[in-house]
Amino acid sequence: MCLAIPVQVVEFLEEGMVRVRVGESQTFLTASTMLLPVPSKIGDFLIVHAGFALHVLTEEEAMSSLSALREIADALNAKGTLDA
Amino acid sequence: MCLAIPVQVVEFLEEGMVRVRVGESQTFLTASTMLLPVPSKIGDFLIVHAGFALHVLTEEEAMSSLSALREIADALNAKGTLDA
Amino acid sequence: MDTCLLLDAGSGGLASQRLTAQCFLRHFANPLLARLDDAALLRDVHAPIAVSTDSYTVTPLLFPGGSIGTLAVHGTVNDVSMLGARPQYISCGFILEEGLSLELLESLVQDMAGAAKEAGVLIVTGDTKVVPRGACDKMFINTTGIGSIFADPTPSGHNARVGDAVLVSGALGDHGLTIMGSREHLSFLSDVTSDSAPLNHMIAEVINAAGPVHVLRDPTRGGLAATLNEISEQSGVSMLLEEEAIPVHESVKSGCSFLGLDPLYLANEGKCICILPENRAEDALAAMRASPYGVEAARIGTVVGDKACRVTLQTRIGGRRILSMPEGVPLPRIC
Amino acid sequence: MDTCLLLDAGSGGLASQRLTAQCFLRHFANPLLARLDDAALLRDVHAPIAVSTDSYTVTPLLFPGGSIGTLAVHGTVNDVSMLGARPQYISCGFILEEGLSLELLESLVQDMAGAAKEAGVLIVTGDTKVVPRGACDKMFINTTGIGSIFADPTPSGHNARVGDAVLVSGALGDHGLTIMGSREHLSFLSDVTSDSAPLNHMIAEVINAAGPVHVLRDPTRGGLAATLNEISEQSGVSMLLEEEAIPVHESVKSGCSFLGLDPLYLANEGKCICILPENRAEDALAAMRASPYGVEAARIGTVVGDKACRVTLQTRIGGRRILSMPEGVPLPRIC
Amino acid sequence: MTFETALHDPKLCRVLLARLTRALDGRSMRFMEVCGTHTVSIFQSGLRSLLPASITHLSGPGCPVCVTHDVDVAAFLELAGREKIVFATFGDLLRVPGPGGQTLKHAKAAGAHVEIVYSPLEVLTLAVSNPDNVIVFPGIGFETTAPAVAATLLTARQKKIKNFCVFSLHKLVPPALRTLLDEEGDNAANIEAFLLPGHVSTILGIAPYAFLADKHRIPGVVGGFEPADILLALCRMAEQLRDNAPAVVNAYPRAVNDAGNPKARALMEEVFITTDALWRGIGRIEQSGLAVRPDYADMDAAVRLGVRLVETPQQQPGCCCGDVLKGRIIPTTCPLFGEKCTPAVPVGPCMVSTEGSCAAYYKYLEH
Amino acid sequence: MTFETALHDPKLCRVLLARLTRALDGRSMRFMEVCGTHTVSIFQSGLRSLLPASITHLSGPGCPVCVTHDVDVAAFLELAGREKIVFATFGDLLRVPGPGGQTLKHAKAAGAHVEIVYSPLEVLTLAVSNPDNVIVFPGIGFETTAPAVAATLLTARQKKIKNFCVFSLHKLVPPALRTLLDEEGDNAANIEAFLLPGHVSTILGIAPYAFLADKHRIPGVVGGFEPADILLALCRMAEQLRDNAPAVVNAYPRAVNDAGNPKARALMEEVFITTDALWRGIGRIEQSGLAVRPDYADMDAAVRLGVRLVETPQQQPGCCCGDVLKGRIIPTTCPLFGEKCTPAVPVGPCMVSTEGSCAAYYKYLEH
Ligand code: SF4
Ligand code: SF4
Ligand SMILES: [Mg+2]
Ligand SMILES: [Mg+2]
Ligand SMILES: [Mg+2]
Ligand SMILES: [Mg+2]
Ligand SMILES: [Mg+2]
Ligand SMILES: [Mg+2]
Ligand SMILES: [Mg+2]
Ligand SMILES: [Mg+2]
Ligand SMILES: [Mg+2]
Ligand SMILES: [Mg+2]
Repeated sequence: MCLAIPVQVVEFLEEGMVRVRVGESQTFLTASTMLLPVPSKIGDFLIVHAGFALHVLTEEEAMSSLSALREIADALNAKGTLDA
Repeated sequence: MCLAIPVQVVEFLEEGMVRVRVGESQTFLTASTMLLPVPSKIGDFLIVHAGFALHVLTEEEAMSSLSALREIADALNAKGTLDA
Repeated sequence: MDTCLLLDAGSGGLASQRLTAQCFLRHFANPLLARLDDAALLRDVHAPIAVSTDSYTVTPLLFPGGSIGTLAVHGTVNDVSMLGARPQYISCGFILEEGLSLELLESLVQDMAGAAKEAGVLIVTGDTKVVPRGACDKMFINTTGIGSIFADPTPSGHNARVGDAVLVSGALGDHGLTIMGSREHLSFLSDVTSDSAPLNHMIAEVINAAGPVHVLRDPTRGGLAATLNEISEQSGVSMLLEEEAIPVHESVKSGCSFLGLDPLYLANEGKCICILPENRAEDALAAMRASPYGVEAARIGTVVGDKACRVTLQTRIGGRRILSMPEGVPLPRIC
Repeated sequence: MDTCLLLDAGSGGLASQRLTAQCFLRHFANPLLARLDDAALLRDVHAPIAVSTDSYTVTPLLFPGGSIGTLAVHGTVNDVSMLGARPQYISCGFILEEGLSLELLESLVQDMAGAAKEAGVLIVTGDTKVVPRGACDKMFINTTGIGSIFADPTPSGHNARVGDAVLVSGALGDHGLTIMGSREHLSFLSDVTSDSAPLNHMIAEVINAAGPVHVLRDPTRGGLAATLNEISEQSGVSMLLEEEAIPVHESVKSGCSFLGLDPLYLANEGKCICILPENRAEDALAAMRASPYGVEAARIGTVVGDKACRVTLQTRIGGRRILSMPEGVPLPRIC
Repeated sequence: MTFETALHDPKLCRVLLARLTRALDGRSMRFMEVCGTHTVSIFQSGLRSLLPASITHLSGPGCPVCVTHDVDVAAFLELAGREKIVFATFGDLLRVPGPGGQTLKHAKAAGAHVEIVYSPLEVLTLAVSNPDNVIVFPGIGFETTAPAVAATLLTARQKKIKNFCVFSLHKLVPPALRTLLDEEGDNAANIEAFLLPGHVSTILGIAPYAFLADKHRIPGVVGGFEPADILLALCRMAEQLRDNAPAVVNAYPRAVNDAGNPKARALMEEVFITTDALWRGIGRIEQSGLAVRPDYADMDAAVRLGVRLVETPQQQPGCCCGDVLKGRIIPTTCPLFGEKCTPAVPVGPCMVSTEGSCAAYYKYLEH
Repeated sequence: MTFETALHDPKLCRVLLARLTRALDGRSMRFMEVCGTHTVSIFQSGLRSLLPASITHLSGPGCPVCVTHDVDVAAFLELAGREKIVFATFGDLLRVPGPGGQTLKHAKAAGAHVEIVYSPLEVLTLAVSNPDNVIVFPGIGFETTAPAVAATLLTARQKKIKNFCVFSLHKLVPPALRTLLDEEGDNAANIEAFLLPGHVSTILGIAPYAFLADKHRIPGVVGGFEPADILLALCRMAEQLRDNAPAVVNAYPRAVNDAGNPKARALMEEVFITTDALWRGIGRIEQSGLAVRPDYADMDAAVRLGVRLVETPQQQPGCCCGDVLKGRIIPTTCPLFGEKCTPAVPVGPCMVSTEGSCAAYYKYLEH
């Protein structure tokens, strides 16, 4: 099973490990960045599977993808219809 | 601590072991005869320590030592005094 | 004084007496226990009574929010309470491993004493066995609780009725996730703490406020899912739950997403399910919320008449699915 | 069906339900247990009541004369009886090791059911934990017993009085020596069998025949020596025993001589000490001897006024020595 | 607001459902997902109950546990039962029955030393703390997991950890898709669209699926795992079908680059080599598995511990797992479903894994 | 009638007591036994309470556990705590405190693998069933036990059992008797007669004690272990003293030949060689112990496992074990007896062994 929620880098640990935060919770995991094609920085969001980060997206990318979702949902409210 | 009650040989087992009976009970031990200076036979009484027979006395020897004891005790009854 | 437990402490001889005096009698101090007869003599237990037993084998012995000691008192106090009884007395059987740290033992006994004090129960009789190293994993505790039943009619898993409201006294999964997270090798840090708590006072207030309830049950092993399925079976009813209404802490959600677990299948040790006529649900909720252990109490569903004895979940996105009975222990899924 | 126990059987899920239904409910069959609520509801238990708990960790699980199953019922039935109570109900907590043979488990549960039936007690509530392989040695059982007290005044270890007769209901050391002899590597064969037995009916007859007694206690761990020393301490009296009068089977004597043990320090599981006014001793002995479990009952001594709280033995050759409290577990001496 | 909240937002889902309905425009759609996480999400979130009746949802060979072949299960049960072996595995594998219904749970109960891990990296910790044992990790999983296992092998070599090895049973998604479509004639299961796996695609990118559209004219949409993600992917499929413009597209850009993760692929290729593999219910698929390269034979359990693969008895009569995995039937059509085959006594692997489609039907749907 | 019944017969004992009283004829007698089984029997049977007041009963260095030196206890505690060692011992040894009060019970609780055996032969069974461990048997005991251990070593060699060895701490009775009498001047404890050990004599016969009468003019009587046996031996002592005819005699012919057991001695000599030994409370006694001969070094734990003997701290202040063991004081004279020194928290070894004289005083007598 895949951890679908992107997790956020909060700290660099030794040997290429990072500490990440899950969602808005106080749950923290460690993950290896050994498989990441580009370096990550604090605040980046990672896709983690079985202890390894597989993908990185910057905080801005993450936020913009979130607001895209938000906009679709809000369209409903704004237009009052089910069109999207 | 030493098993002070002589035990009686009831059965020969393999590798120089014998089965012995403790007193008049239905308790049976196994003991090695490896240290015995003379062979033992069924009915013999053995002194056993830590699984090894150290001494053997024939049934007759055992019985006569028992009756010697008995005689001393009976002297009390016979004579009605404490002399022995 | 020795620092670790020897087999002699379970011999029935002087070494046993010393452990009893220096540890158990000292911390559980009460005159009924101090008699040290073969059995405790109890004068103020009145029929009908509720009796419940549980053994506690939790690993690790200490975890955020509690210990095997608090659990051993809370679990049994709660089970007795679920029959609408006032838990009064507890027996306590220790199975201890040779070599156990006596300091650890004493601290766990203190935990038990503290939990018993808060719950208002006395530990009146006990037993201690010491088994050879390797014959048990540090320590197990069995407690059996007794109390006079005050609720009339007595709540039972057999009594859920169509139309009843289904309440839960707080957020689910905290204990189960805490224990998983406390296992050594997990590279997983969380602020989740066990919800281990005595519910007897809260239950008394609920019955006081809302009158006799149909069902009380603590969703321990197997979690909410197992407990509600059990009740559905026993009562011959079905239930419809509102996923959105079921309280689950953010950290439990995130921990579960990482481990591939479902919070509704995780054990709780300080929560109860209360099923009662709809018109008394608000009174019961208010009574729960007035207790420190029921602040997050919520109505999570309704008993419905479907004879299939099914628990159905209305999901957050508005769909429906079955909340089924688990088969065995929850296993994380990864691959 | 699986042949060995999986961890799932302790999950609270379907696997747990199957074990409960197919094994426990089937053999313990009674309507109180079948409710499967958090606690058992008991209507006919009346104050004052006696409650006693014990955990059973005996190795091996099966031994000549009994099993952990018979012991778990007899031990608790007896402890409750020692307060002059009628044991009525028993709770039962199993701690089982992953991998345990289900056939063995079922046979031990049948032993419990048989023992409960003979004693006339119902097993009304229970709990099952399954721990990972290696976390316990096959199985442990905790039972807690409850019964209404009928003796008034209630017997207690604190009630021995100067001049009282000290009785024992039969020969000593059988259980302890049986267990030692059942350990694998002992090259030792014997006809000793455990004395595991329910004493409740016999105790009721004794009280019926002799009136309320001062002390009843079962000399389990620590044997006669520990039990009488405990009573002497609790009652502030001393005792003088007649070694010749203390019943010990020939096989126990001979096994003890081989192992360097003293039968008076070995555990019993079907014997009781009874201390009562001298003038009622014969009635009590007659009542004991009328029971299949008291045929070898004997008067073994007298309570005396020495404030030192000492148990003194008049030996077979007419000498005297102290029968002291043991320190720890009996260890064989050889060298 | 978190991703989790946003992607479960009922309003958002309603918007997407409306878009889906519109795109379908009265037509039906038969889609298959090939990722167990998709399977679970669709059932657990209740999304399945909300899908238009004209949508047929099929779960393909997307649960790596379900597709592990009897022969391989028998082999690792034998390994786990050996002395001085610690078998360290993801929890998923414990319930998978091999021949005769035996599982790792049974092996464990019978004395095998089995440890559950959450990451292959933990296995290295176990190796260090159990120097007298050899730690065997079963490499079960698709392209998502294989790079992680490869990285672990490389780390073990770098740290000179000698008592660790992998029994590689990794499988590859694209060859399975090819087989589904090409076997016994073109697309016997009549699949009209594929919901492509999210995190497998994080590694692979979208190019390896191009044949779906190019050769078979079937839409393939990479989707995320939350209900809104899945709905969005379904919309894209329906729209392609509506427009008769099948394509392979990425509807999960927050986790998937179209080019995938080249570094992860490189490490995977450093350690593993493709090989034929046995898929439960499907059989042998050429070049659909990963074996440890000879350079790393010291960490290859198959070589180091001499694993023997032994022919296993025929699948139990009546078991339709193959047809379920290939999308030809839905689980409830199997005559054993819910009667002789339940999660308590599973006959086939689809009933045992939490991600198996029979288990999902049994667990989440009324039956 | 059994020996057991006969030898506990109150009438027989009364007869013998009368004979003893007559032989004493108003004189006092100070005797020492040097066998722990005698010690226990005298207390446990109540015989002690029946002895004429003019008899002073001293327990000498006759409990092999009590005389085991701190240095040796420290050494075997260290051995037992090692990995891959199974320490198989008679139960007696578990309570013996080494430096700091640590015992095998503590070592066991801390993880040492300690097994209790009843016969050294069982140790061989343990060795076979624990092939990955080395089984260490502490050879504690006098001439009664040493032949049994020797026979076990010979059996192990014959059966090619390789993972078994003995840490030999065996001690010899005659050298200890010499030391008691010769140390710090002649017979400082003023011992008037010796009750000689029963089963040690079964092996040795009576010749090795001849010096008692020849050199020191002290009666020595080999006695059995039942109350009547002991009374008979006391009669023989008192009669010798009365007749001023000290001799070494055998009052236990049913178990002891005057010539002893030559076969047992031969096996003992095949395996062991006499050496100096440390006796607790007494110190070094020349040629009073048995070491494994170099021919059997593979089964000598001291050689094979590299046992290091380390100086231990001074005995606890106030402890009078030495004086007790030498018969100079009785236990209750020790200032620690019953206060700071009890079986629960023993200061000296005489309080800890079931055969220790302080323990016997504490356990069986009013205090
Ligand atoms: S129901 Fe069972 S047998 Fe049938 S396809 Fe599913 S797993 Fe296979
Ligand atoms: S009482 Fe204790 S300290 Fe004193 S001599 Fe005896 S054992 Fe040694
Ligand atoms: Mg009792
Ligand atoms: Mg309970
Ligand atoms: Mg409970
Ligand atoms: Mg008890
Ligand atoms: Mg409960
Ligand atoms: Mg009890
Ligand atoms: Mg008891
Ligand atoms: Mg329970
Ligand atoms: Mg193994
Ligand atoms: Mg060791």
